[in-house]
Amino acid sequence: MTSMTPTTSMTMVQALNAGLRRAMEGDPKVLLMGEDIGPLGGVFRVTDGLQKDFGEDRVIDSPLAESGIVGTAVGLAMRGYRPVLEIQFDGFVYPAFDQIVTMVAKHHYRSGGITPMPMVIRIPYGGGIGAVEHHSESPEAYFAHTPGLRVLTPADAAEAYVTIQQAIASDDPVIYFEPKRRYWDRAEVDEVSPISGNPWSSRVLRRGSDVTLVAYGPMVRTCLEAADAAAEDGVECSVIDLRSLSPLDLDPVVADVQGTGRCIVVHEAPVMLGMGAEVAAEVTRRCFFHLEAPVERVGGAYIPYPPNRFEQHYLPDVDRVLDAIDRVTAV
Amino acid sequence: MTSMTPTTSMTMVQALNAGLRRAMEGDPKVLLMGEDIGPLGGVFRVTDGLQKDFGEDRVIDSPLAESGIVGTAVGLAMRGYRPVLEIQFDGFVYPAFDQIVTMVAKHHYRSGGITPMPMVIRIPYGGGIGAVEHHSESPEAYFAHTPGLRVLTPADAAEAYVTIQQAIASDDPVIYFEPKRRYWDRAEVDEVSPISGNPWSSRVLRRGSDVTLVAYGPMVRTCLEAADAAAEDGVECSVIDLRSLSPLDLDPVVADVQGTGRCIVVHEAPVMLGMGAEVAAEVTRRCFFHLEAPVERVGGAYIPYPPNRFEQHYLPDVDRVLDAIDRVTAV
Amino acid sequence: MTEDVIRLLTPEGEFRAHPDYPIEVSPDLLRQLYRDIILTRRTDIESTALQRTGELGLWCPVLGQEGVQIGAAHAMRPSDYGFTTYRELGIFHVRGVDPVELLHLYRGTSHASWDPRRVGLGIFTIVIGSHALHSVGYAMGIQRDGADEAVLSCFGDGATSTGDVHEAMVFAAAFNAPVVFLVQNNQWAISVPVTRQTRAPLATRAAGYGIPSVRIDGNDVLAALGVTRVLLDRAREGGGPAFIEAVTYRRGPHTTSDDPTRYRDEAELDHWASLDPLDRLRRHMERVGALDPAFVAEVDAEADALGERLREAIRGMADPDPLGMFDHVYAEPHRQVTADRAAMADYLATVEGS
Amino acid sequence: MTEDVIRLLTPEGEFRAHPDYPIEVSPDLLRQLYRDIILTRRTDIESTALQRTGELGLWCPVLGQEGVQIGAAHAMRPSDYGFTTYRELGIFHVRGVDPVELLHLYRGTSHASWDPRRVGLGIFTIVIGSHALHSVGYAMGIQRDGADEAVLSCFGDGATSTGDVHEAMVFAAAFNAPVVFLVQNNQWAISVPVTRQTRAPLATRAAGYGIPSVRIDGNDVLAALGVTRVLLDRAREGGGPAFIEAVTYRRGPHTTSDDPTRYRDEAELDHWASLDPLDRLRRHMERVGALDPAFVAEVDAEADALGERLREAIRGMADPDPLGMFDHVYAEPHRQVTADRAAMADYLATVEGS
Ligand SMILES: Cc1ncc(C[n+]2csc(CCOP(=O)(O)OP(=O)(O)O)c2C)c(N)n1
Ligand SMILES: Cc1ncc(C[n+]2csc(CCOP(=O)(O)OP(=O)(O)O)c2C)c(N)n1
Ligand SMILES: [Mg+2]
Ligand SMILES: [Mg+2]
Repeated sequence: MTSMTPTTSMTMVQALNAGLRRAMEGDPKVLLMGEDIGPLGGVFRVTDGLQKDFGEDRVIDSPLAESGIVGTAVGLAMRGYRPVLEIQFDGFVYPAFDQIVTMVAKHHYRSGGITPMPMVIRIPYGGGIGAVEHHSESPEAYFAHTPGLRVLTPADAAEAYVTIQQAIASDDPVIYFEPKRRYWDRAEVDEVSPISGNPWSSRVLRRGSDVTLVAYGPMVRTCLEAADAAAEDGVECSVIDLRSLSPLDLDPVVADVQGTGRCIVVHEAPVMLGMGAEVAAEVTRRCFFHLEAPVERVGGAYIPYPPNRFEQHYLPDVDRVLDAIDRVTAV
Repeated sequence: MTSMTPTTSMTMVQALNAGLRRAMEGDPKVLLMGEDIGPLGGVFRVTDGLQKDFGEDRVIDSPLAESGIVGTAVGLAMRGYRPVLEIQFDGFVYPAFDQIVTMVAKHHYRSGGITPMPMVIRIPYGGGIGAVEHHSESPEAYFAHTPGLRVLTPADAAEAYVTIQQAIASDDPVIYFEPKRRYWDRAEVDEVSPISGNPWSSRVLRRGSDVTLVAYGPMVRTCLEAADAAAEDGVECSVIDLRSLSPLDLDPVVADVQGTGRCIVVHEAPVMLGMGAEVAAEVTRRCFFHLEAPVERVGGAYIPYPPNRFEQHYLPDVDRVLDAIDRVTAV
Repeated sequence: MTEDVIRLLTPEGEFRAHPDYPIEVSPDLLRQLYRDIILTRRTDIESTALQRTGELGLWCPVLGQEGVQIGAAHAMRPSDYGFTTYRELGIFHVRGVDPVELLHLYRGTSHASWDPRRVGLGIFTIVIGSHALHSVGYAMGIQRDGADEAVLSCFGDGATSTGDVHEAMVFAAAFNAPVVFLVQNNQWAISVPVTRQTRAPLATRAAGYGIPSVRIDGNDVLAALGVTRVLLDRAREGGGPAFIEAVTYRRGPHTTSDDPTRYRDEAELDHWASLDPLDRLRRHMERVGALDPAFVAEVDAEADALGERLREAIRGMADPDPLGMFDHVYAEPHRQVTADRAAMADYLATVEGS
Repeated sequence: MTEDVIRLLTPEGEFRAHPDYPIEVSPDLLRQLYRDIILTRRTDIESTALQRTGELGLWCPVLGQEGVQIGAAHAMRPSDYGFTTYRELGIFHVRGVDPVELLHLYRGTSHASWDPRRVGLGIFTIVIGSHALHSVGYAMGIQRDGADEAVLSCFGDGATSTGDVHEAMVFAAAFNAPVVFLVQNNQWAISVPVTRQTRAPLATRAAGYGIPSVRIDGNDVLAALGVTRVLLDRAREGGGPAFIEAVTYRRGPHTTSDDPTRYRDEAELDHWASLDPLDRLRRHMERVGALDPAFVAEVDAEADALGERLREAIRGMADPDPLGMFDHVYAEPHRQVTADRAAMADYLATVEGS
């Protein structure tokens, strides 16, 4: 970031759009399919202008049927295409769950390695935008619990630009969760340098000696803000963005917790069997003699996503994270 | 068990059949629906003879469509019925996932408490019977991660007889996982006493001072056998059957681990984000200063259920549990 | 596109009886329908305005589809039951849903739009197509109860592509369930034209299941009433399921978040505006002298009062108690919910205390 | 039930040309079809026997359905692609799947039944209906490649109830994909009769999507060949999707685990045995003098050799290396799989060491 490479300020929506465009330019086998992704450009405009430039054969407005979208994409992938699908909202991925779990996830395995299943399923996810029911869910644990899938989620626009291209380049199927409440956040995006780096790893965004904050997607910014606030109170936090939920790279977390002795995992999804459970179980196993306090989990209650006038209370925010920091440092 | 109540030796299949029969006799609103549950009596014969005795209106052979089975059951429940559904095998529940997650789980909540959703979805699950693909899966974590559902799994025939009736009597939807490899195991079933006890709690089956073994469904017997074997080596294990995965009652586990200081969770599903993750995270939080070793998880690898000639290696068995006991007692 | 349809009222407002769909068109009925359209349209307009001023998070305009909705809803008996989508204000209105109750949902204070027991209408789901199955299950319950009732199951053209709508037709046929499916083919599923969902008229789908179907002019409130009533009667009498395709048009945006200029022509809009269901009814009432100025004024006043009541009820409506979000997750106590609620209560107490 | 169908060969073995489905019936073709049926039937019988002796975990008998399968498979060009269910041994055979390869799956050593690149046939899935969508997607790929190919997509009567088969028809129609759907209506989905899936003939489903359909006698190998060929040609030439319902019967149990006496009558079986596709072909060949004893003996010998090869290959086949189960979960390295594999290797080493 201190180099001379020119960068552009972009929202995450623009970064995804640019990343998709570049992937389509680079490989004629890449094609997009989903509801309303053509002339409308998707309800969030992530695919804005792409049908105009790449044609209806490569940017396909589908009938209204999620299983159909994913199932036909399986056939396209068998034929050598690299479909990139849009599920309009998190709450509408379930009609496609069978195709994802029984076909997309397993096909390379069940074919004995003969038929790869390069496919990206983009899902805007999470709450915080005052939406109606089924438009604010965080179903990532279902997918990360499913062997055969990769699960990726960018925390900011720069990440989104790079990792959407890496997801498309992968020969494995990737569930790509886009934190919709961060869609309009800006970052400096480097469109010039070749895409590099390993997306299947965690990123240390900040180092602090007292507490390790672990998050992904929408909660990364929340944790960074909480770390700023904590620092004012003299508590220094590390912030680690998991980025990839499958594979799950806990090495940087373990290394950090061996220093801090305290760890907090933050996500929007229900705590019960959420990503935090896995992080807590595994970090505890690997840092058992370093932990000063049990790994703390901050996340959604065990209730369906509530009507949006409740969401400010339902969603973890800076105060909830600070509260957890108080708890772990009090032990 | 020392009382004078007469009992009958039954397989789990017979116990479930008897339990269903009794529930149907007791409440005319209870009806069964599923594929091949009529004249065939289900592929495992759990519903054997029920259509003959209760008629085609109460034991309904459905078209081949799992979303249809669950979706129409939602309507039946809205009308005041108590549908008990059979999903033929674990791997075929996914076409119904949308109805289960977006409708069954949420409807009481979204109706503001006006419309209960009493429904039982029976799913034979797990491996160990040498079956073909999609017939040996353990998808319980998907459902336990979903607020609004209850998840129950019996470990033996006596439990099955009682808890299937309790599940049917519940005004909440229950995903009822039947450990198919234990279908033909026998137990003494008490068909006379009134049904009692709280199914939404864990059961302590054995007490030992050294290690706490936690399991549910098919792995309970495995853990009991492992505890026997360990005892021969002088290691005394508690064995706790979780029974209900949602709600999850860890009180007896926590109480026991505060004594043993060592805990192992065993299940067939992949370890990553499986029930063991939640148990480990929460037991560690509540027993942090009592644990002598990190909570150990024994379960499936992060791979799809393999072809059945691999399953003896894929599935946790007594030796794998003993190996884990060695590990935790070595710390 | 609207030529091969059943129509009782021509665009010019002329009534043409149809032998299969007899209907007695009294002045009272006409006035009732007129009033329903006016009030529905007023709620629609007010709700859009409330969304624009930030009082509601979202609104789904119904403009153009009131004819089929109000006609079909009047075909139902009070004891019948309905399942709808979000865009069925005309049906909500006729069944007696208070729009304030409904707007709670768009305000974000509640997922539940009304008490289904009172209005005989399941609360709707936004998950497209999924309630078609609930309709069939409910109808199977009616059958088992031996009740003299039927179900009206409404969905859009987009929904017809979903697996659930198909499975609903399969089950309805298999069990001869007393359900009438009503597709409002409003030409669009957000930005996707109906030609992407099907290349045959949607009404032709039904025959493949052995279900009879009728294609009607969806901007003709009398056709909707007449045809739906005959088919609901048939279902109640054990005749089994039926299917109606109502050819109509969504003249507003998909929702207040939508920008239809990105995907459709103004000309199309003009064409359909000329087929407006209210204008058509009005023309007919004028022809038969059922539209006296006093009545018109009375309905307008009622609409004004409704608008004012809505604005007053919604504007500045208080947010709910945070702990309310833990209510009704389960019908019976659940350990995790109880614990999470207690933790939230403690946390809120700390925050307030600090 | 079989009266309104396209039939080129009467049960008595008489050939009746059909103007829409021209076919040149040479003695060579007849002998090819005969041989294919005999060999398919032999593999079917041997596999059932291997299951009975515990060498296989399961087998899905095909008896009775060989006619439609072998006819349809011969209608495909080598460059075409097929998707099938588990019960399509006739198609596997014609496409060149080695039955030993196939039996790996029923032996439990592999999920993959064959190399799809070699035989132009996707490996099948047991999840009913789901591959209908893969067929359409594959066909959309053909379209985008501008290739002169088409897809044959086979499923059962039970599958037609699934949402996925419906969505497959919707997508196929929307994109005019070069795919021919072939339903083998064998009257049963395990214990559930086809009347529970539909009350109209399945072939009538297609019209509702704007897809042409044909109902054929599924025990007539020539009808299957002639009709499928015409429709695949049409698809290849840009004519779009088509739909075939082949009326046939599963004479064996659903699988070797099934007990059909619980749900069906012997009389039904006798009726369908009298319509056996092999007998019919044999009668025709006898009529036209294409079935000389030397040829019959040669095919029988070939079948015997096949049976012996199968038994030898399967009996006592070694179990795979346990660590093999970690292969191919992903195409690229994955941390969790690598770690789990290493842990298992360590564990196995300990166990062996102890
Ligand atoms: C399963 C599902 N997928 C996607 C969506 C997003 N979505 C909301 S409305 C809509 C279009 C619905 O079209 P149609 O059924 O014709 O009803 P209309 O809005 O025209 O009344 C879509 C795609 C959804 N709500 N549910
Ligand atoms: C989604 C799904 N549900 C249930 C099953 C269990 N099952 C296996 S075969 C079968 C019947 C299939 O009938 P049909 O489609 O007619 O094919 P056939 O077996 O007659 O060839 C069923 C219900 C399954 N494999 N997949
Ligand atoms: Mg529409
Ligand atoms: Mg069949």
